[in-house]
Amino acid sequence: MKKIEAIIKPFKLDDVKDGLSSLGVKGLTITEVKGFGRQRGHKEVYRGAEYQVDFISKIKVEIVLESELVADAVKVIQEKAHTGEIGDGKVFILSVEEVIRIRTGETGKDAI
Amino acid sequence: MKKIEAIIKPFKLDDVKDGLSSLGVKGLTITEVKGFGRQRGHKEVYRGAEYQVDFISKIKVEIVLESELVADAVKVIQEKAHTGEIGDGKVFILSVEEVIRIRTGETGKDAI
Amino acid sequence: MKKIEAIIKPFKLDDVKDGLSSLGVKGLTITEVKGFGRQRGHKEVYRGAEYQVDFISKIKVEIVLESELVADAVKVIQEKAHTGEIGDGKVFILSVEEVIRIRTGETGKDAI
Amino acid sequence: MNTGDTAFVLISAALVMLMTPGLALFYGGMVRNKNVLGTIMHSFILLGIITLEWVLWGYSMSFGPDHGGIIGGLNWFGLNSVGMDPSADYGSTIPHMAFMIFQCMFAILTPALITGAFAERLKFTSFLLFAVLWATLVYNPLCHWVWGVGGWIGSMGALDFAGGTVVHISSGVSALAAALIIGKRLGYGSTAYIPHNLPMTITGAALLWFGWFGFNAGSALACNGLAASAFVVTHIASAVAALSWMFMEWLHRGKPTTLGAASGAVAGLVAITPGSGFVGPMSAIIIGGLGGAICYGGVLLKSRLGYDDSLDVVAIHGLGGTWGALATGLFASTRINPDGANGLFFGNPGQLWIQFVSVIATMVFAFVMTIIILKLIDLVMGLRVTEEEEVKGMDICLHNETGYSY
Amino acid sequence: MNTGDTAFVLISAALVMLMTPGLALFYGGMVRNKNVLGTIMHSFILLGIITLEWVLWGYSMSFGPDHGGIIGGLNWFGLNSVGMDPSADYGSTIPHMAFMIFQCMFAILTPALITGAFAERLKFTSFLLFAVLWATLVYNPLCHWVWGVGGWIGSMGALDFAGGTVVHISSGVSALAAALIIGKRLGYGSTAYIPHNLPMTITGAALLWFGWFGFNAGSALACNGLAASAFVVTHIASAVAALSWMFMEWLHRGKPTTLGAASGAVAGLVAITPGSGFVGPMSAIIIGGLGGAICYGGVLLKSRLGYDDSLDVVAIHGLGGTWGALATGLFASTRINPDGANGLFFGNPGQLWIQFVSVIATMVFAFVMTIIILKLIDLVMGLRVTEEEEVKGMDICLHNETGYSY
Amino acid sequence: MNTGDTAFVLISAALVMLMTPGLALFYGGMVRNKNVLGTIMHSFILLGIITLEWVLWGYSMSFGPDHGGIIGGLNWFGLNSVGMDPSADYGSTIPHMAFMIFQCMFAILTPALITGAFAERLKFTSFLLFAVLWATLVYNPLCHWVWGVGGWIGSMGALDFAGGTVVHISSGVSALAAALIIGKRLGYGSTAYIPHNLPMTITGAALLWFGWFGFNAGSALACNGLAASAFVVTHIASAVAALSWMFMEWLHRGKPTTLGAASGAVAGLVAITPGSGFVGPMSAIIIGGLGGAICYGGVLLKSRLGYDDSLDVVAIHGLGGTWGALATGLFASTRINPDGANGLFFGNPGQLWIQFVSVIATMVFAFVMTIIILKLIDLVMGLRVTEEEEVKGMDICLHNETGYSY
Ligand SMILES: Nc1ncnc2c1ncn2[C@@H]1O[C@H](COP(=O)(O)OP(=O)(O)O)[C@@H](O)[C@H]1O
Ligand SMILES: Nc1ncnc2c1ncn2[C@@H]1O[C@H](COP(=O)(O)OP(=O)(O)O)[C@@H](O)[C@H]1O
Ligand SMILES: Nc1ncnc2c1ncn2[C@@H]1O[C@H](COP(=O)(O)OP(=O)(O)O)[C@@H](O)[C@H]1O
Repeated sequence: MKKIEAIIKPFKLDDVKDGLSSLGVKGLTITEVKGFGRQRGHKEVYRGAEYQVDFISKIKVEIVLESELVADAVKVIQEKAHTGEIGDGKVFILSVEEVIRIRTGETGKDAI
Repeated sequence: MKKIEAIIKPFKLDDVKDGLSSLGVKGLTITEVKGFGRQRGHKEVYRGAEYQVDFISKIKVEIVLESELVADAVKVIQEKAHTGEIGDGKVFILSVEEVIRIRTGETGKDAI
Repeated sequence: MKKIEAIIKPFKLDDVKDGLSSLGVKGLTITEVKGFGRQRGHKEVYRGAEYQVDFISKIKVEIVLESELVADAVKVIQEKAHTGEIGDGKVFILSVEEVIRIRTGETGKDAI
Repeated sequence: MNTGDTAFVLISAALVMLMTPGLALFYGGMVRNKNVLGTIMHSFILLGIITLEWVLWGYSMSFGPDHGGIIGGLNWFGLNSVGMDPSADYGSTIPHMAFMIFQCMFAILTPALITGAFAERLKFTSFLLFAVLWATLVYNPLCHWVWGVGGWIGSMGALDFAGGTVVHISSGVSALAAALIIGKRLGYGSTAYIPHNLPMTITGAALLWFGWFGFNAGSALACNGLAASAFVVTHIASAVAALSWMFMEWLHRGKPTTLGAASGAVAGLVAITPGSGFVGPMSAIIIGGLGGAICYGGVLLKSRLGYDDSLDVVAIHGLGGTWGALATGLFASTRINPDGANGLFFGNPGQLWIQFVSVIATMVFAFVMTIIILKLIDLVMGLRVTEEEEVKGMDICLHNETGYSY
Repeated sequence: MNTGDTAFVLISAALVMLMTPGLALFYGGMVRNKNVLGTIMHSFILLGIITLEWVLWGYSMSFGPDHGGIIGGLNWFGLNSVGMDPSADYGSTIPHMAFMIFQCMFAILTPALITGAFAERLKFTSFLLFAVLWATLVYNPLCHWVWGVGGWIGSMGALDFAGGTVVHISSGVSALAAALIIGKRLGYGSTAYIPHNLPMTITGAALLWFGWFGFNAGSALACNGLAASAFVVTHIASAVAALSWMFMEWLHRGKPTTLGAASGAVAGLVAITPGSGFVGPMSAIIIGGLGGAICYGGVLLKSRLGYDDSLDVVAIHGLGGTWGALATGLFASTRINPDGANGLFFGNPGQLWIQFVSVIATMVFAFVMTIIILKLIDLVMGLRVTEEEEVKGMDICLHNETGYSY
Repeated sequence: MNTGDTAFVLISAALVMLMTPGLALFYGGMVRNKNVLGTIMHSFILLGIITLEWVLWGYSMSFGPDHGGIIGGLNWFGLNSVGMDPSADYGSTIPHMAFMIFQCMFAILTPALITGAFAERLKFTSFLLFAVLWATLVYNPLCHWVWGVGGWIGSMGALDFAGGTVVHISSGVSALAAALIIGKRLGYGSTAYIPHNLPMTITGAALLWFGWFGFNAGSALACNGLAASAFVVTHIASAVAALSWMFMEWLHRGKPTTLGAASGAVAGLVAITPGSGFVGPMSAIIIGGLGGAICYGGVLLKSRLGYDDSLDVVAIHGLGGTWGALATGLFASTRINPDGANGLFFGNPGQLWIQFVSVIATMVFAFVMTIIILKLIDLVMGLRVTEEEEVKGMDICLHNETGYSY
């Protein structure tokens, strides 16, 4: 099993979620994060003083799924989160050793 | 060493934390996340317009610990976070290659 | 490729970020988390009732980078996040199987 | 008719109106995030419900022509014969309408105070029913007893300038009844119910303080020396009680808290309310100072006695109001208000007894009636939300809304 | 000159001033996090712009010596000859200055109401220009027509106590024009525009309610029975409309919402505004009750008709103001105000026709002028922010600020 | 005694009272999340402390029978002989009590203004001590000099209608002294101290603006043409200054900010305060317009000079008050207030000199005294929290509370 961690632009979340749902992804978890990357942050001005704010709001989407589905899921994310502009984000793939569903105690594939 | 990521219902956090403490877990980190899964979200109504909010507040608990402790920890989480109803959450287990304690520079088991 | 997850004190974030930038780290993602560990929480008092709040605000910094850079990055984090007092935090290292840049579709090293 | 008096009473009515949203914020900040709207709604919707009740029958029951000292008649139903001219009995220099609407704001605020006791767990439908019944069966009679021409407590000579019995004791003991009948919140004893937004609570306390000038000084129903005096002692008592609660908590728990200062200010306002038109500034210092300390003690008592009065209505309004009503029997002076009476410390021990009787009568009546009303509602439709709803929160479950969406 | 009347009008002016920041919160809570400051700023900066406009030429255009029933002259430019003595025409017992500043607050609030229609997408420079042009070319003439001595709508005998046409219909139809010209927000139809902070919105509604006492009762320009009556019906209509909207939504959507109660309260205040000095309490119950229901219906209509009036200015102020203006033609009674007229239900069907004409005239004028103004601005400098700015939000892009930094 | 005057002054007192919580929000929104309660508490608790101080000895020292033009006697200790009848000297148509409580609100607000200078780092105990000493040793004498019968600055003929010297210059220069003595916040120069909640700050500014009507117009101590005039110029100056600050920042930094507009509004209110009862509307436009610009400049100066006045008290109150006091010497006109004097532009250059002397005297006295008081406290108990406490924040460390718990 694999875990996909995708850092995306917040306003793309609905599209990504819908895309993954269509693919049959049953669950995912999102977190509000802040990113620092090629995309430059913005200036803020308070009483004449200028501050550079480097961190930009992003959403992290985490999906644990069977290895076979990873390629498709990544493709969907890439399509749905794409604007073509800097800051579109990244997808990271990690390996997951085990999954357990708390409610039922199921493990592995059944638990996803 | 392993990392346990458990997605649980927020009001179960105290029980889970206490359970893990009793087990001898020395540290953990929690994040407010939102989940999408079998558990349906809720409707919100603003000025006569109905919105389906799919994402439900959850807590992600992350614990890095020695491999031998994983089974027990998972058992505790499963017990303490259990309500038997949909949305109880998941436990994911990942492998961790190294741990370093910033204060002392200790690594591996000592750093946990 | 590896993923570094560092749990640090919030007010050390700027130092850590600058340190990593100097090292050539191009991107990172941060999350506001709460930690439970050796560092004791604080008391809160509301209308004469005392509550022990065990969870302390921390920042989780996540950086995906090439394996060769990990050692240096960890060193920088350790230096910059260090106060010498309890609660300085931890660094965890995990293995990442693949990285994709959403904007370009690049993968692997190029995508970081 | 006098334009200055009228202006003062109308603006005072506006100030008292603002106290209800002020209370909504005061309470709303103290509950958990998931219940902020439900809690605010309790106060806010009373602006709707009670206004209608008051205009239709409430004002008439409270101030209409007396029946045996017990209740006003329905002659003034729908504000019939409540007009733009002054009434002989209620503010002879202001339009009768002005007196009516000033009192309307009191009628709204009083049940709103109670809502702190059952925050975070009451069904909304049951709440609406409760509001109407309580206003009709508890507030209106009590109001008539104390302030209506011919009402038995007023006739007895009890002094209650701005509502120690009518507003605070009545809401405080009703809160106790409600806390007992409705029961504790889930997780009581183990969960920490930490206020989710203290700046909101302090803002609410500030609006209460501001509005209370209208509440107390406006109760002079004219803008004269007495109004000024009531204004002054109101401010003093609130100020001193804020200090006194803060120092008590500091001694007891090691730190001076902002919630403590805000709570103390409200406690002081409660304590001075009945005596505001009868006592002088130095008395106000004592009334406020002890008021803050007593109410702080009352809050501690709660956890001893084990009822779950979520936001401490019993301690602040019940106990604070009782202290204030009795203190009026101690500190009242005809030098401040010749139409009033002297208290114990000014040579008239009898007044304390009268105050005592008025307190007990109010307590017994409000407590018993509230229990009856709640039992009845429980029978008909139940009182509490389901456990699941309580866990998820009132906002989503009762109102399909969330307070904050960031 | 009368000190009580003056005190009442000056304090009323202060209350009306507070309505603009109240509106800022009411609106600010309803937009998304990223636009909270931009939305608040729309209202706040009007306190600056319109005050200057009003003092320089606006007051003179509105209330200065009449020219053909259409517009006031510039004789009072820069408050020339607007002094501390009463004016014969506008409040004979209060300083002319007091009348001027009371009216200034109305002139500020009215364009602020419109801003709800184009929240979350207008360029700030275009907004500033719009504000000045709209105040000068729409508000001032309208104000003169209705309230200026010699203005044709007032001379016709139309009744508008506190601004049903001048304030609410004018802002409501201008909002419609703006929504049509400026177009929908990005993601309209697919994105959920969920209010980011409802406690803020409810606080705003409470401040509006509070300030509205000054708005309506202060419009008596004296502190007498009529002021008290206007105060009372204002409160009643707001209360009943809060209930009525809440119950409508409850029936329609299954839950009573706090945003609904707050919106209803505002709808009721709008509906009673034109009639507040002419109708009695029972009429106020009907006006408020139907007002809440009608405005709720109007909100639903919006999604049918498909224009993006972000915060429902059309439904609440346009529709509510229209209902109120017509209702004045139904419920007005000379028993309440001998200087007014009777409405249809009090035997004078002609009044309804007069009201109808005043409504239509206001609508056509405001709608057409607003379209012209906006088209003009669009030509000169454009109206909307770029798509990128809209996605990122007004706060960062237009003001280089963020509302909250936790 | 006059009911209209009394109503106006009492309601004004209530409005001024609201300014202190308004300031708490204005300041509270500008600090970081972790210090919101500590900052709010600074203002809030002054409502407690100073009220007590004022009632006991402050009022007597300020307004009691004069001793050599320097200080009032303690004859009125504990409000002894401050009664319900008018005082001959202070408001001959209102109860003496009303004047006393109106002034009490000024005495509270003034030290609250200073707290912006040392936000986020002062020990709470040291703060309490500072408040009492500053009120007693700085505010009361200054207040006597300017407003007390026989006070030397007032006798000299200096014009200060509502507190340019007493309130704003005194708090502004004391803020400078405090910033210098207490030192910079940790991380000064590298950390970005970004306001954590700007809607809160704007709400605070709005409440300040609202309350300021009471502050300035109420200072007429009667409700007449002068009160109306003071009300009008207050509003104008604030409006214009909001625009002027906003445009200055726009030019300088490229964007118009909401914090700028709010800050400008406050700057304008400060600037008009001393002249509010002496100048006309056109002068108010100039005073406000330059006021906004000057204070904006002052804020920039701060970073040049390198002291850490956290929330810009020096720039806004110190500089703004100075400009206002001098501007009164330029624009005052006996056509507005026959009891005043003409300024330079109305043919009386001497007045500017008198104003200048009053400014310098206030500055020197307040600055020196504040330094002495702070040095003393530093010696006895220290001034600053520990570094660890500063990092963790005031809320947790000093008050054991957190502002928000989501
Ligand atoms: N190496 C990395 N490790 C962790 N997060 C990263 C890394 N690189 C980028 N990110 C995340 O992805 C976001 C987008 O990256 P950025 O460099 O701005 O643009 P692009 O997506 O076009 O490469 C960043 O804001 C950050 O949150
Ligand atoms: N495949 C998954 N990947 C990531 N998170 C998941 C996944 N499946 C479930 N979750 C998380 O677990 C939560 C609970 O899952 P859900 O399907 O609602 O019920 P259950 O726990 O009974 O299976 C979700 O809200 C989501 O946060
Ligand atoms: N085993 C662990 N798993 C996950 N997070 C941990 C673990 N141990 C510590 N942490 C995180 O690191 C933070 C600091 O740890 P703590 O024990 O307080 O001090 P120290 O850093 O000195 O060891 C904790 O607040 C927690 O967020």
